[in-house]
Amino acid sequence: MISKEIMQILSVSEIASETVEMVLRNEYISEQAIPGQFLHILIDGHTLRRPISIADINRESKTVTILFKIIGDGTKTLAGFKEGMEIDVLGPSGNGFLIEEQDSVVLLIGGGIGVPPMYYLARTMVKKGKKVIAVLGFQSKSHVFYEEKFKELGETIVVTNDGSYGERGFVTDILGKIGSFDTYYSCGPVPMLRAVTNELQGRRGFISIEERMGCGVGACLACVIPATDEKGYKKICSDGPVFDAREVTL
Amino acid sequence: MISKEIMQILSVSEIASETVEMVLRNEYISEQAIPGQFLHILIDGHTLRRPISIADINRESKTVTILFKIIGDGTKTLAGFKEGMEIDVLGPSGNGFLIEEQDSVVLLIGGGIGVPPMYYLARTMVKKGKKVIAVLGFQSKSHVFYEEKFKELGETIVVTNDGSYGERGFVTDILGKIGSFDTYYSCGPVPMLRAVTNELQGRRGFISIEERMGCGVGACLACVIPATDEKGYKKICSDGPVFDAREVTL
Amino acid sequence: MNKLAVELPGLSLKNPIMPASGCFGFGREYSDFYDLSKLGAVIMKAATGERRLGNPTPRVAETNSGMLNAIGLQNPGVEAIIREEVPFLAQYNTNIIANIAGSTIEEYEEVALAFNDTEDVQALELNISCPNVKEGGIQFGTDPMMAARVTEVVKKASNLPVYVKLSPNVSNIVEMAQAVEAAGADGLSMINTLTGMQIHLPTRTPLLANKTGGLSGSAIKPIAIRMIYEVKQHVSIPIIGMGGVSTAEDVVEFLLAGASGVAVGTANFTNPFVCSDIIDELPRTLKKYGFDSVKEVIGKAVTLA
Amino acid sequence: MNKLAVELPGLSLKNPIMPASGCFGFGREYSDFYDLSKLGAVIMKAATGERRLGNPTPRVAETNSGMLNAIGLQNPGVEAIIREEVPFLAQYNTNIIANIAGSTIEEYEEVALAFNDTEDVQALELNISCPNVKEGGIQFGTDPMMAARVTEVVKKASNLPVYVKLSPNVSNIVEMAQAVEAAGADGLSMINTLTGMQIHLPTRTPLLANKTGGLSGSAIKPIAIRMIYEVKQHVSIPIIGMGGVSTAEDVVEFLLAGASGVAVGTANFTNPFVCSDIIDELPRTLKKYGFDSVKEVIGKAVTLA
Ligand SMILES: Cc1cc2nc3c(=O)[nH]c(=O)nc-3n(C[C@H](O)[C@H](O)[C@H](O)COP(=O)(O)OP(=O)(O)OC[C@H]3O[C@@H](n4cnc5c(N)ncnc54)[C@H](O)[C@@H]3O)c2cc1C
Ligand SMILES: Cc1cc2nc3c(=O)[nH]c(=O)nc-3n(C[C@H](O)[C@H](O)[C@H](O)COP(=O)(O)OP(=O)(O)OC[C@H]3O[C@@H](n4cnc5c(N)ncnc54)[C@H](O)[C@@H]3O)c2cc1C
Ligand SMILES: Cc1cc2nc3c(=O)[nH]c(=O)nc-3n(C[C@H](O)[C@H](O)[C@H](O)COP(=O)(O)O)c2cc1C
Ligand SMILES: Cc1cc2nc3c(=O)[nH]c(=O)nc-3n(C[C@H](O)[C@H](O)[C@H](O)COP(=O)(O)O)c2cc1C
Ligand code: FES
Ligand code: FES
Repeated sequence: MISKEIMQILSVSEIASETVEMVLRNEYISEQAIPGQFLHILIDGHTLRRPISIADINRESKTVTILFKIIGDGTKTLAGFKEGMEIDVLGPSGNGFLIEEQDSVVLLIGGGIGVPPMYYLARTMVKKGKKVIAVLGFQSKSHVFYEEKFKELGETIVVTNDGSYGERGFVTDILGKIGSFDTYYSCGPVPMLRAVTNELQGRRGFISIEERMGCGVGACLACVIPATDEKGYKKICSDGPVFDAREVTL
Repeated sequence: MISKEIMQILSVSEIASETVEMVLRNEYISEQAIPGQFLHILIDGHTLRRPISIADINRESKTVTILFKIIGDGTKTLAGFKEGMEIDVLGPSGNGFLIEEQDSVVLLIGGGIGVPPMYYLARTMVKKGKKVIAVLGFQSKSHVFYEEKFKELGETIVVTNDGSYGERGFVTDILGKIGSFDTYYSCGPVPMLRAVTNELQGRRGFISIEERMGCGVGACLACVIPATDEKGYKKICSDGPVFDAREVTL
Repeated sequence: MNKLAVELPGLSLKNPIMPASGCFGFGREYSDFYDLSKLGAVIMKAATGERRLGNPTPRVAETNSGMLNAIGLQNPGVEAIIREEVPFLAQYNTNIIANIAGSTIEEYEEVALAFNDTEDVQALELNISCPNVKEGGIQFGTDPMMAARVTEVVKKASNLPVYVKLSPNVSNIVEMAQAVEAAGADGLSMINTLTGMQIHLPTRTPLLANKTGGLSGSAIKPIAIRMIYEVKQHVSIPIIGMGGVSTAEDVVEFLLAGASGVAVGTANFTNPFVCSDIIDELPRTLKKYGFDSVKEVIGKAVTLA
Repeated sequence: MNKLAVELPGLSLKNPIMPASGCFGFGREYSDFYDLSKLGAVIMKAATGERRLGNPTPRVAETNSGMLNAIGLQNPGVEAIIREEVPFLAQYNTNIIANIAGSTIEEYEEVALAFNDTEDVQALELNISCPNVKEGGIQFGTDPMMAARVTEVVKKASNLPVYVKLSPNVSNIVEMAQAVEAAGADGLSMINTLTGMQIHLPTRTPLLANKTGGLSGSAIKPIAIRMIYEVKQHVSIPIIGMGGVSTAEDVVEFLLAGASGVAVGTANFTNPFVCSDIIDELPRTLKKYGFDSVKEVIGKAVTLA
């Protein structure tokens, strides 16, 4: 269940161009969170909280890792926070990825700042004995992060839009070259998700979607997405952010 | 001339109930400021700057001391600032006290948070060889500050409204008992200044007045006070905050 | 004696605090954070005749000390609300206020009638001011004749007290208030959001899909206070005040300006416990400013015009 | 070619940035901070027929992301301004816009006429919207007929282009804009402040001596952007935009919404260098969002209604 928690900042480091890794300590979140869930972070002076995915969890050290890109005022302020400071979060929020017990190979496709939730998912998959293939897309070489960490977990293909590192192009350009897999999981900007779900139409897949949020808990209806069910919509913050690729309309 | 300066915070300490002493370092301000002038301090997240009097200057160490009471959000935030941080100020602002070269005894009357500018004035007077008599009014014992420092400079009488320390009552209650003096100087809340100027009517005196400010530089006309001259008003931020007790109408 | 209690038409409030319409859904989500029985009342998300899916996204944008929203009255329709949401809220020991909206006077009437059959709703908040509905909402809210007309119809249809929720996007708020008072309103609710816009620089277009949205949050508090103060001088029906409330001090400010109840909207997003925190803090804050009870604060700052 | 240049009726602006009326006095104080020749123009504090001493203090209050002011049009009177202030500003290589106000149409006319005799003023900004003058200002600003009438009179009296400064405290800003356009306005200036109030809890009364004041600062930016965007769709005269501008990005947002010039008010109090800083920053900001010049940004976000 979502709780309002105070998290201690253990470290803040810029691990790629405008991309910050922050390690936070909090017992409740570290015990509860599953891959695909996010934290809804209060940043002083801002009316709305910022949703940031959980990129990793360590239950022993009770730590939670987040990775975020500096986009606007909120993430800029957050990036300036120092070790020892505390942040107020709601979490763990959202539903998280469904892991199909019978799967043996999974394909993870992350784009830019959609890569972080894929890491915790990859670690969890490997722990469950599944083979992971990761396709990670970035703008350019300076934006690449976590490549080594993914490589430790399985086959990892890095794609950059400008070809400055790894393969050139979009993640979808190389999906054809991927071997067989049971289920795919994807997180990234909506145009990428649209391309991915198109490319992999008919395959079982789960996608994590971003939208601007108000409450982050399912009360305000800011973050809806059209759905194919009777209600006609889903709330990204509480029904998602992860959806079966077939149940929502991008 | 007023300049926009960055000042380093050297120390922050609570020296009396809700009263904070802050020592700041800045060469320009420490060289330029005279008693009675103030700093117009920017506090992040606030549209309007906060005017705070200069309580002391040390030209050798290039430091400026301010003393302020925690009143609302702005002063509360300022009180939370730590050694090593920097603040953006406009200063030195305002006109400062006129010191009459021929005077030999001056009476300084400070009330509450009107005490700070009296200290730098007292130090300057003593340096110029004048005798200083200080009457300092506070709400109660826990609010008293700088008594010892004033005592080092001259006769000092502390008055508390509730009689919990020193004399009981208002500063005006004991003005009758003061020996002869040439000029008086006063700073404090408007009702106190009104009482003081009434009590000392006809005497040469200078008073420092508070008003809510917009620009702090004389441009917006937020801080006017009716005056007896042809223009009909004075701007506290730039014509003041110090006025000849006879030229303004309280 | 409960020092926080207030009596309003149809509402015996244990305290003046209630979440504002649209900022608390139907309470379910916030019931995970604290016991809703603590609240003076809950104002539900707007109900319309039929289900509405609202506007395309993005529907919210952040602004300095506030936010814009263009949800577009998304709701499951009045029947579903009465069937599925009211019973949930009725479990709690609080008052339920139904916010009703429509595109036509007939729709308002239909929604008002539907609430007559439920025993668990204590009052209606008549939303004539939602800026995000194109078909009619905005005209009702800025034209005193139209506002009076819809108030009359709803009053006639309903067996519940009706609080008319005023739009701040008007030249003369007193005229609007007087028009709906004359038309039979039992109370006023003010203010709704101010129409605003944010332009997204990278795409060079309005950020919200709906282009404009309603500005809420502490940015608008001075406007809310001014309007309540002005209206309080000219009407005798009670006012539920709102617009940027996030602390117990804000609540005292609204009460002083003339509000008898205080709704909290946007601040729930910043802090889901805000209503609960304010209720805990209010007795101390009243005392700090020399008051013994909420009742004695109401309208204290207002001098008759 | 100067990429920041804009041409407006009567004004050849080297850049679109100008301090807003009332927030920069007559420039003297800020000339200590930087060279005023850097500015596109300076809009002077309001001029009235006779000297005015304005409202009692306190005249300002801080609000979240903004402030309230009730200066009350204090100024030395139009003759003294022409004699003592205009010559000072005329030393600088910038444009001078005179903001004119009055309690009666005759006073507006008198002030407008007085500026005909000075060569150093390039345009008038007709302030029909100051919420702090009881005698008439507010009615002029919220009634399209009155606004048109005063615009006509001033246009007839003056040999200068007239920019009518609109009040945001209206139900229908487009109607106001169209009324003054039809009456001959050469341009619009928008927005003035929104009427607000703050109550001082310890004294239980409105903090400002005048009770209400005008809300300015970044809190109102979304309202300004919305109004400019709406008006731009319906008028063909240029707009000088203002309301909460404090960064070069804000300037681009106002230009996209349809402003051709941008005034900066309250932000001068926070940072006396703000206009100068924005002018330095603007070329980089234009480039960041893919623009080559100010001119091409104007109205880019606006789709015709
Ligand atoms: C479920 C979810 C998980 C996310 N996980 C991550 C992550 O792990 N790492 C990461 O870098 N980013 C993540 N994002 C995006 C992140 O929330 C935005 O980049 C961030 O809110 C931008 O805030 P800002 O103040 O810097 O930007 P501004 O543009 O100044 O923000 C203004 C407003 O827009 C919202 N906003 C802006 N961009 C986005 C966006 N892409 N999605 C949602 N809201 C947005 C902000 O929250 C804020 O309310 C996630 C978004 C969602 C919805
Ligand atoms: C020339 C001058 C010198 C001053 N010197 C000192 C000093 O040395 N030490 C000290 O403690 N205080 C001093 N003050 C008062 C000090 O400026 C206020 O206490 C302070 O601004 C309160 O800010 P706040 O955010 O805590 O209070 P809030 O009440 O939250 O402030 C809200 C707004 O009101 C203004 N305001 C509130 N009280 C005052 C006041 N008494 N005078 C002017 N503006 C006010 C604030 O500046 C701000 O704009 C001085 C005031 C003036 C005019
Ligand atoms: C996301 C959101 C949705 C809203 N939905 C409604 C609504 O359905 N009906 C209504 O009358 N007001 C609605 N409002 C307006 C609020 O009830 C309230 O009047 C306004 O937000 C001002 O209060 P605040 O500043 O505390 O948010 C909504 C506001 C927000 C922010
Ligand atoms: C202290 C102050 C004084 C003002 N005086 C005037 C004035 O004399 N004439 C006028 O047309 N507008 C006046 N205004 C309004 C501003 O010119 C501007 O329209 C408004 O403040 C919005 O811009 P901002 O948010 O950048 O301040 C004044 C505003 C402030 C804050
Ligand atoms: S953000 Fe409020 S419902 Fe999702
Ligand atoms: S504060 Fe602006 S003139 Fe004094």
